[in-house]
Amino acid sequence: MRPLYLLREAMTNLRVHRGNVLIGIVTTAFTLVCFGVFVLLYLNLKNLTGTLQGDIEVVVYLDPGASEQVMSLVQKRLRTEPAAVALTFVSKEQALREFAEQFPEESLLLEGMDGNPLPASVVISLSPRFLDTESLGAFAERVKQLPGVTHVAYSQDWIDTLTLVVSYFELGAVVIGTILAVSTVTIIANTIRLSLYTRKEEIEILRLIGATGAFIAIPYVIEGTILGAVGGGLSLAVLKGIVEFFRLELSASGWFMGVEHMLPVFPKQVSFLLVMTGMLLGCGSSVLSVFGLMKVRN
Amino acid sequence: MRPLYLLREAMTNLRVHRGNVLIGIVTTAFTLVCFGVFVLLYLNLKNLTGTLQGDIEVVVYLDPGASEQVMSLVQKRLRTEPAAVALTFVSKEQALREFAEQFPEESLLLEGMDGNPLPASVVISLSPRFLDTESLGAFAERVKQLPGVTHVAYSQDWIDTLTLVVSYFELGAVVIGTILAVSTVTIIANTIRLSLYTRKEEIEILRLIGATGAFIAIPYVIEGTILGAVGGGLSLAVLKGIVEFFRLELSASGWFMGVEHMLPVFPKQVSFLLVMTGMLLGCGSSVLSVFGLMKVRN
Amino acid sequence: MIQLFHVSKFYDRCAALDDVSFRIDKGECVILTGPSGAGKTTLLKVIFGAEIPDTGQILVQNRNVARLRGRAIPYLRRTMGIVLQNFQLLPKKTVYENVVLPLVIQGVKRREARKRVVDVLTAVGMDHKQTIRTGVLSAGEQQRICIARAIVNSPILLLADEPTGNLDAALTVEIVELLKRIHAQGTTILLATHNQRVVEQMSGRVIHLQAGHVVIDEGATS
Amino acid sequence: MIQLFHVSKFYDRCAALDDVSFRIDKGECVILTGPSGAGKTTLLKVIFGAEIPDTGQILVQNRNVARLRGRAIPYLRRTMGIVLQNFQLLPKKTVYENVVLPLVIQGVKRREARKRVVDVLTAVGMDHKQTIRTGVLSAGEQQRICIARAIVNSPILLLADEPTGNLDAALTVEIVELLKRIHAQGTTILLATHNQRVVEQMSGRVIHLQAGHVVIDEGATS
Ligand SMILES: Nc1ncnc2c1ncn2[C@@H]1O[C@H](COP(=O)(O)OP(=O)(O)OP(=O)(O)O)[C@@H](O)[C@H]1O
Ligand SMILES: Nc1ncnc2c1ncn2[C@@H]1O[C@H](COP(=O)(O)OP(=O)(O)OP(=O)(O)O)[C@@H](O)[C@H]1O
Ligand SMILES: [Mg+2]
Ligand SMILES: [Mg+2]
Repeated sequence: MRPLYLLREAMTNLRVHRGNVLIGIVTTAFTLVCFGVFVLLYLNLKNLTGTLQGDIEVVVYLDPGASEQVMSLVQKRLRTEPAAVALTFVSKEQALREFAEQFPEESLLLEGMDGNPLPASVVISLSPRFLDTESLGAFAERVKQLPGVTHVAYSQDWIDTLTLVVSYFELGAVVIGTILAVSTVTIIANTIRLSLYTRKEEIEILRLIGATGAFIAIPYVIEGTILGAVGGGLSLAVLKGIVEFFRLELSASGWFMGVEHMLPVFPKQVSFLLVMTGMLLGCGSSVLSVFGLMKVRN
Repeated sequence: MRPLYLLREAMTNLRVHRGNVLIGIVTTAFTLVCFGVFVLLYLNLKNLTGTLQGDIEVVVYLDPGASEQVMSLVQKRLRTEPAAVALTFVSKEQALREFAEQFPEESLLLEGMDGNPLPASVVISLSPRFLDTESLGAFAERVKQLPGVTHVAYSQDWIDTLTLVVSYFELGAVVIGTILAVSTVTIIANTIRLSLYTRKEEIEILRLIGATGAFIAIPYVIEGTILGAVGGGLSLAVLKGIVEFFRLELSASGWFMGVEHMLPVFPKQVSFLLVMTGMLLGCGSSVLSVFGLMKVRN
Repeated sequence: MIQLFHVSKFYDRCAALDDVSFRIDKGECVILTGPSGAGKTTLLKVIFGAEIPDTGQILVQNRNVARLRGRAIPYLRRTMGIVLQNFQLLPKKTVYENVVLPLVIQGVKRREARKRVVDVLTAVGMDHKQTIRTGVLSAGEQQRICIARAIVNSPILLLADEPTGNLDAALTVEIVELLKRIHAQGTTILLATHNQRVVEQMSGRVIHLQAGHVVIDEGATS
Repeated sequence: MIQLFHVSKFYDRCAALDDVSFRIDKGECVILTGPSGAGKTTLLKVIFGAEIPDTGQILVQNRNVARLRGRAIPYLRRTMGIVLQNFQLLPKKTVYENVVLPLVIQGVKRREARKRVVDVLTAVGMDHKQTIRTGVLSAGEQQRICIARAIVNSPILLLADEPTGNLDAALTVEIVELLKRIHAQGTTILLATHNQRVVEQMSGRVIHLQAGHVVIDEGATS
């Protein structure tokens, strides 16, 4: 009879104190939305910088007089480098075409020339793990030693900038994320605590007639857990809505056609995280509050 | 005697219910911190895109055979364009130097050539107001008609991207900002409401002995306003701390040397906004709550 | 002073007041009796505007309480002293702060207020506990503080609901004597009580309620 | 059953209990009297563990209450029935839900619980209001619900603080008869009251407190 009684008691409390409960749910939901917005911004920006980092390339220029054999040897050696995740060979002819496309202005120049002065090259996509200036320099030095390589080009500036931006961004994420997490916990805990304060007398009366701590606490804890879970679910719905809105907006703009991975994402783990955070915070805060209120001996 | 009494009463309440008051202040502060982090991110990113937008240039190439007179006429006409905020004349010689610097690889080409095949040009910095594709197209068309101009170059792609990113960003700011603002108002109002619920009986007793609505409400409203102001001040301190932290971090990195305006900023208006928001929310919520509690006739 | 015309108050199961009509003139002293649940408290609440009757009209000092706008009620209550069965004190405030409150609300000067508070606290025998929070007082002490608060602003009308329920015989006699003195000074008194001794000692008009009906009205003036 | 050894409880100004020693045997019926603020409520609170005495020891059913760990107190209280002066009812729950609570806490089967609740509600004359929220009941009705809740689990010890303060004479007689029946069934009773009629009618041993001292202990067993 008792477990059932405690559950029914929790349900009754949720109904009787629906004003407080609603306030608790709304606060929990909104707080988690704030936190969720941040987490999603972080994940999506991280996603984006990942894409940008994939764009960084090292170009290895080959001796214009190098034989086919030498060129394939260079490529073979480059493939063994752990920093190189993808290689693309650009022949002299390709280089000329690309130059004409990229710099229509300056391509007039080429018209007056005999033959193709541009060298063949190998374009290397880099693993993000090797993106810092030092390892990149070492890598370039190594590659330069290979026979048939005239020199190695990469945009030092761009890499420095990106490294800095990424580390700036990570630092910001940690600082702001910590503050938001602490805020979330505090706000939800406080709301639940306040909503229990209004029932201090209830607890005193139950103590008077010999109810144990567990008997008093369990309905409140069930109540807090449900409240937190519903709040978490609500925040999930709101955040899903925001992300869907942006996906639609951006799909309609047509800009990201074919680059689907640049659309905002909503990882499954985030859904789980939100509801679990809500539940745990609801449960934890009510445990703390109710035992806090019971500590006074009476 | 009465105004003084009401003020003293508010002070006493703040002291007696310091638990609730502390919860209210912390919640207000943390909520405003969340909102403030967003506002600052927005302002700083906006600042940054502003800087980027300043980097967009239109290059007007001049007829290699144009006389000095024609060239200065073109510049004069360009100066009357509202879209052009700054003009830089690049002579044929400068153009060659810059090409050699920018493309050391391809500059070999130039060595084999007789004379300087590069044209003189005028580089125009654009007002951000004219950055969208249409007005830019119209501007380019107009400039093309000028005597002595061979053609006009600008990076269509880059401008499209930036326009899209900025509008995406503004949209995001509006959506997320609205949600956060609603959250802030809701959370703070709810916290104050909950903390007044615990004093429902107090209000009933005052009603019983003939206290008017104003007499009952004023101390609560003073209390709420102080609570909100202190919460706002606290959030201000936290946010200032975060911004200072990043400024120091970034200054130390040395990367922004000389580009001080790219360091994170903390506009004065934000300080004012935070404290005022806290106060107004504190005041408004207590007014609503206390009159809500008094509505019941007894 | 007070006139009730066919006042009724119904709850889902029962009528707390059922067609109650009577009239209390200025300066009268009326004792309200009746068994538990007869409607005594409800009758008092209807008079000071905490409950609105379902039917009927109530005039208190020529104002129609049932129709009074919410904003006018505080001013009506300032002319009354009210003692309820569940002591309505601010538990975290001291005895002095509780009793002085009606005077603060009416803007009485501090010195004058202090004098009056000390007087009434002495009258109920609680002047030695002025600075104690009322929340920790004994039941009888709280009851006396309520009486003190009700009479501190010399009300025109005193409504008291079982004001001696937690007092011993000696104190009850003292309180009744106090009420008689106040009555002698012109205050109209309506006192609900179970205590037969109080009824005898007050020696006023007795209205006996039973299940919401007035069954006895000794010495009715009309 | 209950033994107090030199129990004192001091507050900043006064002693609520001052060197109180007595012993109540199983099956006794003891009436606690004394003027307002004498320490009656404090004495009861010390016995059921809501207040801890500053000095002295209390044995209740051979357990040292003052030293009892917090977790043991609920189990001690389940053997007692407690009626306080400020009715401690859950105002949003119905009469039935309030009275059945001690049985729910002890895990009594639902059918058995229902029977017992109906019995005690009938005994206090409140069985017709089972489904009404206690918050809206009259003072006397609430007081009777408290008595019903205190006796519903047939306690070994009944502590009652002024249980008839809001009841009329006829109901007081009924409640006293009820308490006498319960006492006859073997329950030890400690009853604090101001009502001289109750003292006479209960006809048990009388302990008279004054300013925290035991001044009379008629029929003390030691
Ligand atoms: N909201 C309500 N719903 C249902 N019944 C109610 C409500 N309010 C009051 N009652 C009933 O109205 C009746 C009259 O209550 P009232 O408090 O006036 O009695 P009383 O004469 O003061 O009794 P007592 O002497 O016990 O104080 C009681 O039976 C009570 O249960
Ligand atoms: N926390 C406290 N601080 C100061 N004094 C207190 C405190 N608690 C109780 N007292 C005082 O202790 C005394 C005894 O109180 P108690 O409630 O035991 O009296 P009582 O005999 O039950 O009186 P009554 O018949 O009026 O109920 C009272 O004078 C009360 O004011
Ligand atoms: Mg009553
Ligand atoms: Mg007492």
